[in-house]
Amino acid sequence: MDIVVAVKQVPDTSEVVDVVEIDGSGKDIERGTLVSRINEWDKYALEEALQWKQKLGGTVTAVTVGPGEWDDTLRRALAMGADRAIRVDEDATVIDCSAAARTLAALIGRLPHDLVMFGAQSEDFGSAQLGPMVAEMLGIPHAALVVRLQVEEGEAHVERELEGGARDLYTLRLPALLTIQTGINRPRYVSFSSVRKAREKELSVMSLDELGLPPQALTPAVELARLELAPAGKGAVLISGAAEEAAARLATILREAGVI
Amino acid sequence: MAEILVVAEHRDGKPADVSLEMLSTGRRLADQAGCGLLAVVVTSDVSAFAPRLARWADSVLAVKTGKPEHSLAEPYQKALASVIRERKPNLVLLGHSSFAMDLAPALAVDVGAPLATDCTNIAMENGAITVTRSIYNGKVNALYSFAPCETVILTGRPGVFPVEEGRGKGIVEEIDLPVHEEAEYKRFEGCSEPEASEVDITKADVLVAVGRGVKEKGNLQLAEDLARALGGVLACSRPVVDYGWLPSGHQVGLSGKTVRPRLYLALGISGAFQHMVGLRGSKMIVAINKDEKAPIFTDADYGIVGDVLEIVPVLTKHILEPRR
Amino acid sequence: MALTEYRYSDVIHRCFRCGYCKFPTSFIEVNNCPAYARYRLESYSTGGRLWLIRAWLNDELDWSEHLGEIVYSCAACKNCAEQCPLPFSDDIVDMIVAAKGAMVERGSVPSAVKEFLENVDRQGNPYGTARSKRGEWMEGTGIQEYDGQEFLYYVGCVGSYDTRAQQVARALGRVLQKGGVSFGVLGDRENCDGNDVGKLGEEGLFEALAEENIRQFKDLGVSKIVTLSPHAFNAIKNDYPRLDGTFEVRHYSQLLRDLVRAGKLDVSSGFKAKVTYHDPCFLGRWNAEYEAPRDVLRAVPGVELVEMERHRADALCCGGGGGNFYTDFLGGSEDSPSRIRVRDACATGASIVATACPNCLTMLEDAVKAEGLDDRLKVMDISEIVGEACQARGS
Amino acid sequence: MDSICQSLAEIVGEGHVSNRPEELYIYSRDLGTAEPHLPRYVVAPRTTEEVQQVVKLANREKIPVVPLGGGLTLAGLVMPLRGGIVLDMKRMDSILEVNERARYALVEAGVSQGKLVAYLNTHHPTLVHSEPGAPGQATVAGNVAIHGQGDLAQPYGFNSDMVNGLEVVLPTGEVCRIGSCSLAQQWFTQHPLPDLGLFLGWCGTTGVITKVSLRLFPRKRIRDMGMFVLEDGDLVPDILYRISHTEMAGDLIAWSQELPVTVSGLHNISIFISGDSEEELELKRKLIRVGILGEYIHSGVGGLVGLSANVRPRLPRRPPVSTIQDIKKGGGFEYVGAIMPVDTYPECCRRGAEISARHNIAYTLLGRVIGRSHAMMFSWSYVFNRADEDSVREAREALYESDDLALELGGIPWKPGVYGQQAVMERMDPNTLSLMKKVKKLLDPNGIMNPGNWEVS
Repeated sequence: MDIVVAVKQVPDTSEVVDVVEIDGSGKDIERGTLVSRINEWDKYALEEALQWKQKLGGTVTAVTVGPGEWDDTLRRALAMGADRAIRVDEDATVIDCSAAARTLAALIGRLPHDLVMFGAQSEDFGSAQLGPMVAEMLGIPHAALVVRLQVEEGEAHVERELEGGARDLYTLRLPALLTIQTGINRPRYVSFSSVRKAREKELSVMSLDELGLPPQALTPAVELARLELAPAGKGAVLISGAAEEAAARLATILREAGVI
Repeated sequence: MAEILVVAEHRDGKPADVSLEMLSTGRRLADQAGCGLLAVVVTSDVSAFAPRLARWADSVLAVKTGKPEHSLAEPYQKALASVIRERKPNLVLLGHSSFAMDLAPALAVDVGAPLATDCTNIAMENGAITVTRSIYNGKVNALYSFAPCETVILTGRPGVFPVEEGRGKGIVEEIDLPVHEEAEYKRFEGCSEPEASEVDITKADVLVAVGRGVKEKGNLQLAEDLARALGGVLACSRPVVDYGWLPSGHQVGLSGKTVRPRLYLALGISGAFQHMVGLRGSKMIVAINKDEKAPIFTDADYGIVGDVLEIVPVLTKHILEPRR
Repeated sequence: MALTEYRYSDVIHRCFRCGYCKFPTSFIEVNNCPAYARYRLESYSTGGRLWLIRAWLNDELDWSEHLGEIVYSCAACKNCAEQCPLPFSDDIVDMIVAAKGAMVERGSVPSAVKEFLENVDRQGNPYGTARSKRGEWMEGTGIQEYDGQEFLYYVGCVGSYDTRAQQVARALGRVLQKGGVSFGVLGDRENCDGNDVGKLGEEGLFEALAEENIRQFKDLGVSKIVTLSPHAFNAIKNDYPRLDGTFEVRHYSQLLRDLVRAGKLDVSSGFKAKVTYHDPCFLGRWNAEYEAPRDVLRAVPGVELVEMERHRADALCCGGGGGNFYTDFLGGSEDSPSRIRVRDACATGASIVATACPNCLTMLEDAVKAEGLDDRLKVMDISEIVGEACQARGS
Repeated sequence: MDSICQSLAEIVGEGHVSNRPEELYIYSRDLGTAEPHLPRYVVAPRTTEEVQQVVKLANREKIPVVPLGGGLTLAGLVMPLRGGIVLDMKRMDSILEVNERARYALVEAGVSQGKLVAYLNTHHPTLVHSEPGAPGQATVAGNVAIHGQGDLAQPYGFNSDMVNGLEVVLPTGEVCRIGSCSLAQQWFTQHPLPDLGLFLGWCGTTGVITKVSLRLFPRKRIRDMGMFVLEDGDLVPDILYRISHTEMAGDLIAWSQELPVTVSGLHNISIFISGDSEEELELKRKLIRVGILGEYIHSGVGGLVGLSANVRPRLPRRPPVSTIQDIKKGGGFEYVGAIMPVDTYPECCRRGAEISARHNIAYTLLGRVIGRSHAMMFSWSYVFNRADEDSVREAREALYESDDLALELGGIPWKPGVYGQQAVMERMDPNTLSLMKKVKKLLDPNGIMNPGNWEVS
C-alpha cells in the first residue's frame, strides 16, 4: 500500500486576533512576525496514512508545492513517520489552486500511489479545492471530507461528512484520492527528538521542468486583486468581578433582555 | 447567451437552505445584469420541489435520476458538465456545502472553468465578476477577479447570503441526460443519519455551546445543567466532536450546523471563524472564556473572562433562583 | 518503550506503596500530594502512579488518555520525594518524568499536553499567543531592554502573557528600579525557559530551548540573572549548567532580601496586614529557599506573618506545577489543591496570602474566586507587597 | 459506563467511581504476595449515607463489596477475590469528636493512624491512642476490623479491646450503632449492653464499619527506652514475665534478626517506659534495671543498653515498615503475625529461622507482648523482590509454612490470608464454626461482604 499525502505550511493566525497585517503589495500579509506550522487538516491526513501503513505495510510519501521554508513541514511529516518527502520548488503563495493542483497531479502521477490523501482544506485560504481537482486530473475517484476509512482488497470504504452529522457512505476502487476531515483520528505528538532523527530521511526537491510542466502551467485563472483586514466585531461588553457576582450580573442581563 | 446557473442541492425532498440563498443571489445578479437565471437539479422526484425553485429561476432543468433521493457529486457532475458545455453560462453558483466541496473542484477541472469557493460576497459589474473570500481565520478579506473566460464557478458561504422569497413563475423543464449514478469505480453505499434521538439545534431558542475550554468530557454535565436551566439545548464547536465528547449533530459551524437562536451562550469556545460562521444569526451572543484575547469576544455581545468550570455552576444557580 | 529501556527499570518496582508520599511530615492530612488530594483514588497517588507506569511499560496495561492524565496529573511538587523513606526517594519525580518522556516519544500524550508542547515549540509559550506579543507587559514601565546591564531580568511565560501575572512582572520591575538595580529584559526576544517542558517529559524540546537561551544570554554578555518565576530559576540554576550554561541566577526574593538588608530599598511606608506565605514548590522543595521570601515579608513594617499548618517543606502544592497551570488536570473541583490551599490560608485568619511565583499566584487567585473568598482573602505577590511598602509616604 | 457504574456515580459522584482499567489494575493488588483479583468497580464514598446506598445497590444486584482502608494488611484481605466493588474508605477521614474527660476519640472509618496521632499531638497533648507498627496511612477502622494491636499493647491489649462503639452499615443496608451511642449521646462504652462484637476481627465480612470510637490513654511527657540484649532465647519468656510484673513498662518487644550481621543470633528486648517527671522515669528505670534485669546482667547472660538517666537512645520515629522491606531491593514485604503464648517465643524463633533459611530470606522475628504477658503477637517477616517471580514464590511458601507453624505451636494466625483462614477453620470446634456460619448467613444473606474471606465451607 503506497500512500501519498499532500501537505502545506501555513502561517499561524489562529491564536491571536490582531496580529495579521497587510504588506506593502496589498496582496499578501506581513509574514515577518508570524510563525509557520503544518496545516491542521494535513496532520489528520498524515496520521491516517501512517496508521494504514502500519496495518498494511507499504510507504508514505509526503509531497508539497512551496518555497524552501516549507521543508520544515516536510521534515515534520518525516518525523511523524513518512518514509520520504518531495517538494516542488515554487512559491505557492502566488499561484492559485488550479495551478497547484496541476503541479501536484504531475508529481503524484509519477509516484506509486494506491491512496492519495489531502487535508480537507487549508487553515489559511480554506478553499477546499485541491484534492478533488487533483483527483479529476489524475482520473481517479475521490471523496471529500472523509471522517471514516476502511481499506481492504483494493477498495476504500469511506464515510463523507455531510451537514448536521449525516454521512454518505461510498466504496472507492483504488487508486483513489481522499480529502481528510479533522476528527477522523488523533494525530500523534511529534517529539523534538523524532524531528531530529528525521533529518536522516530523504527529502528531495523538484522543479516544474523536471515534472515536464511549462512555466505558464502556473498562470492563475483566479486573480487576487487585493487583501483587506476584516472589520473586527464591535466587541463584547465584559462583565467583571468574581465568579459569583459576574454570574449574577449575567443572569440579570439575560432576564432583562428577555432571552429567558 | 448570458445566463447564470444555480445548482440546486437537495435532501429529504427539500432544497438545501444554502441553495435557496444561492438562488436569491443568482436572481439578484441576473436582474442587475439583465440575464436569465437557470436552476439545475438532479432528482428522482421532480414534482417534489422543482416548481418551488421556479419562483426564483426563469427556468429549471430537472434531470431525472433513479436513486438516491439526495444530491450526489457523481451524477451531478456528469449532468452539469454537459449542461455547461452546451449553454456556456457566465456564472455557475453552488452553496459551499459538503456536496459542493466534493463536486465543484472536479467539475471546474472537468469543464475547464476557474473556481472560487466559500465566497462571502459576489459582485457582477458589466460582465466582470469579482468575489470576496474570508481568509486567515476570518482576519483578512481577499478580493478576486477572473481572467477572461466563458464560465466562472463559485460556491457561496452558507448563512451569509440573504434569502428573498422568489416571486417569479419560471418554467420547469424535465430533461433526460445520460446520468450514470453508478460508476463501477465509485459506489454509493447509502447514507447514515445522525441518531434520531438527537435534538435539532437549528430549531432551539437557546443554545449552550461548549468548546475545548471545558477541558474534559466529564465537565459537559455542568453545561447540560445550565442548558436545562435555560430551557435550551447543548451545542458545541468542532474539537468537542473531534474528541468524541458529543455527536456531530451538536456541532455549530462551517462543517456543522448554522443556527439562529435567541441566545447563544459559548463556553470555552475561542471563536475561530469556522465556528462563528455557524452562529452569525444569533440574536444575542454571550461568551465565557479564560483567554480574554479569544476572538469570540469581538463577536459576542457580553463576555465573562474566567474559568468556565467555576462560573457555569454559579450561573446555573442564579438562573434557577433569581436573587431578590 | 519496553520496561528494559526505561531508565529506572531496576528501581520502579521497589515502591512498596506504603503511602508516606501522600502526607506532610506531621501526617495531619492525607492530601499533601496534589493529585491524590484532587482524586482520592490510589491510581493518582505517587505509589499508584509508579505501579501503573511499570504495568504500562510491562505491557500489562495499554496506553489510554486516562493513563496519560494519571501520569501527567503529577505536579512535580516533590512532596513524595520529601516524604518517601526509601533510598531512591530522590529519583521518584524523575521516574515519573521519564515515563512522561516515554509517552512523548511514542507520541501518545493527553491532548492538553500536546497543545502545551506544540504551542511552546511554535510560539515559545504554552498559551500559543504570538511571540511578537511577549514584550507587551512592559509597555509604559520605562523598563529597559537588556543591553549590558548588571542583571538580566528573566520574566518567563506566565509573567509575560497572563494578565494578572503581568501586573506582578511590572511590580517587580518598579521595585528593582526603586532599589537602583541595573537590569534589563529581553521583551519579545525572550523565549520559554523550558522548566515545565522538561517536567512534561519533552527532554528534546527542553534542551533546544535551553541551548537557544544559553546562546542568547552568552551573546548578550549576560552573567547575572534574576527571575520572576521559581520555575525559570530552577531550570537555569539546576539544568542549564549541564548544557554548558552557567550563570549567577537568583530568584527575585533573594535579591530583594539583600536590597532590603543593605538598606537600598526603603520599605518604611510599610504594609499593614496579617499575611500568610505560600511556598512555591520550585523555590521551596526544589531549591530549599524557604527563608528569603519570609525575610522580605518580615522586613516590611506592618506585616504580621502567620504560617499555615503545612508550610516550608510540608507546603501543599497549588497544583500548578509540571505544566498543570495550563493542562489543568487538577482543576474543576472543591478538592482541587489550589482550593484546599486557599482554605488553609483562610484558616490562619490572614487577609493576604502572599506567594513568590506567578503560577501559584494565578492558581490561588482563581481558587479564591471559586471559593467565593474574595472579600476575606487577597492573593498578592511579594513584589507587590514590597512595591506598596516603598511607595513614598502620601503618594 | 455500564448502568451499575451510572447508579454508583449518582450515589458518590462521577469523579469517585471508576471501572477504568487503570483503577481496576491498582485496586486488584495488595502490597504482599497475593495473586491479583480484578474488581469491577472502585468506589470512594464520603458519607455513611453513600456507603449505605452503595451497599443496598450491591445487595440488590448481588455484587460483592470489599471495604478498603490503608490497604496495608498485606494478606490479600482487601482484595476483591470475587470481583465486585472495592470501597475505598479513605475519603471518610474526619475526626468527629475527642472527649478529653472520657478519654475517647470518635473518628470516621477512613481516618488514618497518622492523622489521629498528629491531631492529638496538636490539640490534646495529654492523650494518646494505640498506634500499630504500620505506616501512617493505615486506618483506625481497618485496624480494629482485624483485631490489630500496636503501641501500648502491653498495658492495654488489642486495639479491638479499646473500642467504645461502632457505626456499621449492615450487608442489607441498615445503619447500626453498637455501644452507648446506640442510646446515649456519648460514645464512651460498649458495655453493659449485650455483646454485639460481630464486626471486630471479621475483616469486613459482616458489614462496613463507618465510625469508630476508640479509647485514648494518658500520654506521659517524657519517653525513654532500653534494650536488653542476650544470646539465649529460652530466657526471654521469663524476662518478659518478670518485667511485665513490675507494671512499669509501656511496650515490651522481643526481636531477633539476621541482618545486619552484628546483631545476627542475638535476642533483643526493647523496653519502652514513660513518665511525667524525671523522678517517675527514674523510679521505673530502677525497678526494671535493678529489680529485674540486674541479676541477669550480673550472671552475664546479657547486657542492657539505655534505661539510665545519662544514656538516652534516640526513639525511633514511626517504624517505616517499607525501609525494612527494601533490603532485597525488590519492594516486597509480607509477614505472618500470630497471637501466641509468650512461652512459645524460643520455638517461634528457632523454627522461624529454619523457614527463612529454607527459602534463603534473612530472618526477621518479632514478638510484641500483649497485656501483662497474656499473649504476644509474633511475626515472621519475609522480604521479596516484586520483579522476580521465584522470589515472590519463595516468600509465599515461607508464609504458608509460618501459618502452619503458628497453629502447630498452639497459636492463632492473626489476619491470615485465605490459606491461613482455611487452616484455622479446619482445626476449629465444629459448633463454633457453625455458629460463625449462622452469624454470617444472618447478617449477609446474599454473601456480598468481602466474599472469599472467612468462608465457612
